[in-house]
Amino acid sequence: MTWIFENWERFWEVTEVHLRLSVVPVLIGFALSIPLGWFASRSATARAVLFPLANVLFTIPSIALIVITPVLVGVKILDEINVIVPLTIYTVALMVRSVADALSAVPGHVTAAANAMGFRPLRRFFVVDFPLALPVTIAGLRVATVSNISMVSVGALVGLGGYGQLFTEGYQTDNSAKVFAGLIGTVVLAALADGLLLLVGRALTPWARAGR
Amino acid sequence: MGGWLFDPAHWSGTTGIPVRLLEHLGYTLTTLLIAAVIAIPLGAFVGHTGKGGFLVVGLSNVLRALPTTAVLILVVLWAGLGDFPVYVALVLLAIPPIMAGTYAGIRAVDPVAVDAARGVGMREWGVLANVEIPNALPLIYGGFRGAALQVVATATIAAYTGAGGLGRFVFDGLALQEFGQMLAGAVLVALLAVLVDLGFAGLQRLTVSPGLRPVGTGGKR
Amino acid sequence: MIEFRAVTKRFEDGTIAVDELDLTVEAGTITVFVGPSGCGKTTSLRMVNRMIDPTSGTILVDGKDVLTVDPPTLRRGIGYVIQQAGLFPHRTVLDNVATVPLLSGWDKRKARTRAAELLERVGLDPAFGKRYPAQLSGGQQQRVGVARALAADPPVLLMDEPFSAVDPVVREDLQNELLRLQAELDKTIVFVTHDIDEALKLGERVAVFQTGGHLAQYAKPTELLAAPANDFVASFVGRDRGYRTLTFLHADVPVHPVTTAKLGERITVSDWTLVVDDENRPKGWLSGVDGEIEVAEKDLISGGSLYDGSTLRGALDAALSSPSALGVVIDDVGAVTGVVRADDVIKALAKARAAGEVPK
Amino acid sequence: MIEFRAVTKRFEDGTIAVDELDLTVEAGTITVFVGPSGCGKTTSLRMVNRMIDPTSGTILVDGKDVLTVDPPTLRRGIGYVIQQAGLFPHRTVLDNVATVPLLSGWDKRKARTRAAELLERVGLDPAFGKRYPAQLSGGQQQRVGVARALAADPPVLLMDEPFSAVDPVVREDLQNELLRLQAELDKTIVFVTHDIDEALKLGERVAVFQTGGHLAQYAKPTELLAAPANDFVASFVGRDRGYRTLTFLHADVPVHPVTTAKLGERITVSDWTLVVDDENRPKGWLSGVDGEIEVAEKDLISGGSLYDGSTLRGALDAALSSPSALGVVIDDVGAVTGVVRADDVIKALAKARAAGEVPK
Amino acid sequence: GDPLTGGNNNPAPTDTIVVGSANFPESTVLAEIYAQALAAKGVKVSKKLNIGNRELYFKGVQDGSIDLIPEYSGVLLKHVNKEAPEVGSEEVYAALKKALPQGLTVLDKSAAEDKDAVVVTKQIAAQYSLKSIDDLVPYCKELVFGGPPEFQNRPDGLPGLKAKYNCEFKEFKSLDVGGPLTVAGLKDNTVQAADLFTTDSAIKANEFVVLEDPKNVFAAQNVLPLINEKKASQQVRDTLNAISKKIDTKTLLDLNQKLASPDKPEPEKVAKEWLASAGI
Ligand SMILES: Nc1ncnc2c1ncn2[C@@H]1O[C@H](COP(=O)(O)OP(=O)(O)OP(=O)(O)O)[C@@H](O)[C@H]1O
Ligand SMILES: Nc1ncnc2c1ncn2[C@@H]1O[C@H](COP(=O)(O)OP(=O)(O)OP(=O)(O)O)[C@@H](O)[C@H]1O
Ligand SMILES: [Mg+2]
Ligand SMILES: [Mg+2]
Repeated sequence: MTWIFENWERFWEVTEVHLRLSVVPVLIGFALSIPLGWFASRSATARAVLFPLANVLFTIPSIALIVITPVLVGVKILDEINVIVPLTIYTVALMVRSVADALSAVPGHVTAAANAMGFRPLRRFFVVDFPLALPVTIAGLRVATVSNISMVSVGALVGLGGYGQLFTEGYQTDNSAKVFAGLIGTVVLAALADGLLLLVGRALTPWARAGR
Repeated sequence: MGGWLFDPAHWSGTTGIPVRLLEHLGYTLTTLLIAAVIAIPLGAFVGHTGKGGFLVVGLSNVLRALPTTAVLILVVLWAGLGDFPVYVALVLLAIPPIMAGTYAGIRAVDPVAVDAARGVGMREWGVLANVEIPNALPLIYGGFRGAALQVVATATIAAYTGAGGLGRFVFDGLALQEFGQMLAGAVLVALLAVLVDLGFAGLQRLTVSPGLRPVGTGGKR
Repeated sequence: MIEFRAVTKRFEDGTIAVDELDLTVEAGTITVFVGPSGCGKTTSLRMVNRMIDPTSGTILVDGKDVLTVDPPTLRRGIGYVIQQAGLFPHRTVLDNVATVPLLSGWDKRKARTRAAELLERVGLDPAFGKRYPAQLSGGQQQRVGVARALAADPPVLLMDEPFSAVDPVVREDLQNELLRLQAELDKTIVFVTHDIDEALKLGERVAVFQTGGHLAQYAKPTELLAAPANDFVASFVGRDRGYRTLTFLHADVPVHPVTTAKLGERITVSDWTLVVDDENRPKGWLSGVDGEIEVAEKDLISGGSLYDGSTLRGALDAALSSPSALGVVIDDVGAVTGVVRADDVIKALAKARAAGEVPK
Repeated sequence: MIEFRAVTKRFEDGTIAVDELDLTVEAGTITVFVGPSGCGKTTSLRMVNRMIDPTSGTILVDGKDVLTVDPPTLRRGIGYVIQQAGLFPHRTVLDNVATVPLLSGWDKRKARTRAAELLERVGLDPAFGKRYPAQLSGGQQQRVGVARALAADPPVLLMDEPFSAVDPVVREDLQNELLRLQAELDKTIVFVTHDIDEALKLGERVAVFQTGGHLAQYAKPTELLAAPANDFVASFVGRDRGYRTLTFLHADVPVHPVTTAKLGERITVSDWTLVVDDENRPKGWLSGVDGEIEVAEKDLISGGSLYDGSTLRGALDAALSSPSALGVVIDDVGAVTGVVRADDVIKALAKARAAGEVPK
Repeated sequence: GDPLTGGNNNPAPTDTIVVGSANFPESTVLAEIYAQALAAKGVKVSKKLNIGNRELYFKGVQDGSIDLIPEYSGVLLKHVNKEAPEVGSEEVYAALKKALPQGLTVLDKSAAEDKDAVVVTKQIAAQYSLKSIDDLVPYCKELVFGGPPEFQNRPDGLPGLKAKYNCEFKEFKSLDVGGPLTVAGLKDNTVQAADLFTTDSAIKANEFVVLEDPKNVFAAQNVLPLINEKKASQQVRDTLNAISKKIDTKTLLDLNQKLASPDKPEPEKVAKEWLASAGI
């Protein structure tokens, strides 16, 4: 803990990097997983393709993915994209299932009622299906965000890791205080992000607490 | 990658692919066993009593937030080299999904069935063992298989501290900038993950009551 | 008016849910589809607003083949009430009701005003508007469902077991309100139920479906009771057919005078005497005793339903349930006007039959 | 015998679910708890096997205070059937039924044999034993639920709305089976329902609960119908009280001879003639015509329920539903034995009343 | 093939110098020294420290992700030219200047040397009477060697040991770049010989024995700045050359010792103190 105060500037600097490296993939991944999840919730074939694919993507070790990315994307070796792309892939892999499950869990009688009232598909998605899928989706998003925040550190292996840098450095100099500082930073960041999403989720789903 | 992977030289010896595969599998299974022994009773207890649900969710979120590398490094710095730090890091990784799956599984058991279990005169242990856990099995397996995937993927970091497993190929490939080796390592990990998952899927099929299969595969209605 | 012309629905798995259905639902009436589970009621209903498209045959709504209309447009003109109400859990009650007007392009304020109005019309306090569906009881949810279907003032209303989720008491309320609403609104309503009592109560005409998607009989309730087309209908319409028939008869029954007395009076009772209060409302019976007595609460024999002059069924039940075998007849304010006798009811029935009021 | 003595249950949130309940359930009878939703029926029932413990008061089962018995032990001696059956989804039907015997330490083979036997007893093919609950229809599940509760042959059976999940036809079957079983087994059964018809049909005694956990009336069905204790009971017991009372009367009604004819015969009909088939089973009525005719299918007027000599209700309904006003009486094999008239039924009722068979 | 050569070689020219470092403390502190000295002279500096091994960061220098990084002459030469035969300090430096790809250059070398070296524990040294790698040769086949993964392939790694001494170890264990793992490996005898840096303070602290390298597998390793020519303005050159003048092997030892001291000072702070003490 004292390390954090004594090196506040450095700490803040890695915090910023860490935040950027975790938030950007979550946002992009989330945006991508909505159409994919929708697709999977509607078509058994899409499910049969997307879910195993997501599983396999998820099992590719993160460092391998981080190192391979520049090759595939063709950017500089130290570009942040090299962390952002793999983490986005993990986010999508995690979220596709959540979104698909959430959409499939919308009660059939509600969607039937919407159809019967004359909703067209796109409008129905935004007005009925997606809002109703929010609680489950946000639960998934919380897991994805927390996982991302914890995974960013792996980027330190290629010199891009936010708190991960503290781990490497602390390790090299046998300095557990520094490793611990990074650990605390990660957990606090994750807890804050999680709490924030929880609150946002609550604000967006007032009906969920309206039960008797 | 193909070249590296299919080079017979890489398939033998103490650092060959088969040895690394077995090491990796060893890490994975041991980790899962330890994690299950810790997480299932905890999740089941909290799920059964309905008390401390907040704790389970909070705890698993904190654990999920722990960067595995940091845990690994800290334990190495604290306890030295060897398999121990690897297991600590991996077990901490595996606990949240298993615990959350167990908890959710138990909570999701039809309350009417649980009520009936008490109603026929089962004691609390009996309710848990004879009704709640068997009915929660699909979700427990769900959490467990999720954990298995993650552990297989992450057991790679064992190599970070000089230990074995398929991560060796990934780290050595990275250090040497031998992408063939690294990719081969990654592919082997993914392959192993798929195999492990298939294995558990088979186990699930064998141990989960057919009565719990999604309606349509089992019978009419 | 809704016409089914040789409509058949065969699902992909080969199930024939509706088999060559020919049926015309008159405009401005309530038509009830009734039948056992799986007989194709829901399927028939949902083909009207194209939630399901028929395999063959034609469905006309006000003379227009529904297959020629784009489904969302068609549906906005047809109210649909689903079992379990099917409310949007994430929207307030008011917004639920305002859904269709908003979809049809009304402005928000107008849609909400309309919604509030409808809530009142279906018997809900407008204060409920701000709640979410989960905060309502089952019966209240059903009302919201009906309000929502009525919101765009569609001429046609499809109702699929709308009251099945509520308990019998609330259910009766909802039925009565539907009848009251219909008297005001004059919609063309198709109502699905598997409860024959509900069907007989609500339907001007009742279509009895038989398993396999066959229409077994399509007739007025009295006809169903009096002349079931086949054994299936007879058994489905159930026992007490004769007694139920009386529900639909309003023939006159002679009202006989009755000896009444008040509490505290000293009287000599030779036969059954009806004790009434100061407003002449019935309090109970005194049976014949020897000599003069003072009329006391404790000697009263209570019991017996009252007959308010509505149907023969009420008259017969009043007579049957009365300890004196005399059914007490009351007026609007509950004052005794006389008594009816069971055998008079039976004679009235015979007369109605002779006059052809009861079919065949 | 089950005794409630001043039993009150107040939940933690302050809800008083049961309020000073005093009631004795006689051994070997079916007692029904009936009342609107939320009136405390389930709570009362569940206090018997200690699924819920009372706040105050005592419950005795066969003279023993239940609070002195360890709950699981107590429950193994009391069969409990839950609404929606509450079967264990992961066990086969047979294993579901065998649960309690196994719990009580029977060996596996014996428990299964017993379970198979019980399946048959509740009217299920033993082949169902291998299925899982999800593979059964609602009615079949209910039967398994009953079988499971009977498995250890407990003297006491608690049944909480056991038939509420099935449609009316299946429901009637299940009710009849329960009555048949009870005739064989002679258990002490407490049965909860919110359906007054079910209560009147099954209960030797019926406890009507009022919202707030009050016992409004505890009486025999006929008493409830004839003399509801208050307005609440009267309205809950519902209309048709008089008619329903007839269900409980088996008094003799005179059977009159009737003119019969066979299809194809040439006859002169002056009055209503009953046309029968070769086995003397009724086919329809012919009404009076001029001159001689040949009896033809097309002239028959069908309709009318048949009276099998059971209750006055059946007799009256047969008469009321018959186009000829004559109720057809049949014997065991369905052959016509004569006709009954509505006014005879009414006379029979009066006689029964006079004889005190109908309370007050 | 090697996919990283496909990287983008056109860095957007800016006037900021990005200083990088390898992922071990000495490199980091040297990078800090460069960065702070430049910043003091008013040059715009940003830091990307602890990037990884040479295989990784060298690509970064090439693709313009970083502009400046402390390097070691011998290994850098071997990295750009596997076959380079030079071993002497001056020859290496001269060869290096020629061998570097276009756009990159090295500035003046310092006197400070930090070589890779084969290190054994005191016990092993005594047991086999080891003084130099030559003494080790008969036992290579019995011993496990530890070092960074890349040691297996580097010309100045296992291939060099084999070529020059004909020493092939029983097994190679991938550990870290002269870091705590390697030290721990030696201490608990998981490995009997290992690759450490000569300036590592752990050598003294654990009484490890550095084996002599008579055949010069490990070439001269003068610390020097590797820089993107475009960024090497005169001011930058002067500043860095001035630093190189002040750094010698003793300096490295001191710096490392400071970093390893129990209060674990930040490299940034250690660098600052050194700069102050050196009067730059
Ligand atoms: N999408 C479908 N695919 C295949 N068969 C179907 C489908 N929908 C309904 N069916 C079958 O068609 C028949 C009629 O179904 P329908 O829902 O119309 O019955 P219902 O009369 O409304 O019954 P209930 O009273 O149970 O609601 C049933 O046998 C049902 O199983
Ligand atoms: N655990 C509980 N905590 C608080 N209140 C409860 C609890 N269980 C039941 N109640 C309340 O006690 C009252 C009686 O409930 P009970 O379940 O006995 O009613 P019921 O007669 O069985 O109704 P239903 O016909 O709906 O099953 C209700 O108002 C109910 O809301
Ligand atoms: Mg239906
Ligand atoms: Mg209840």
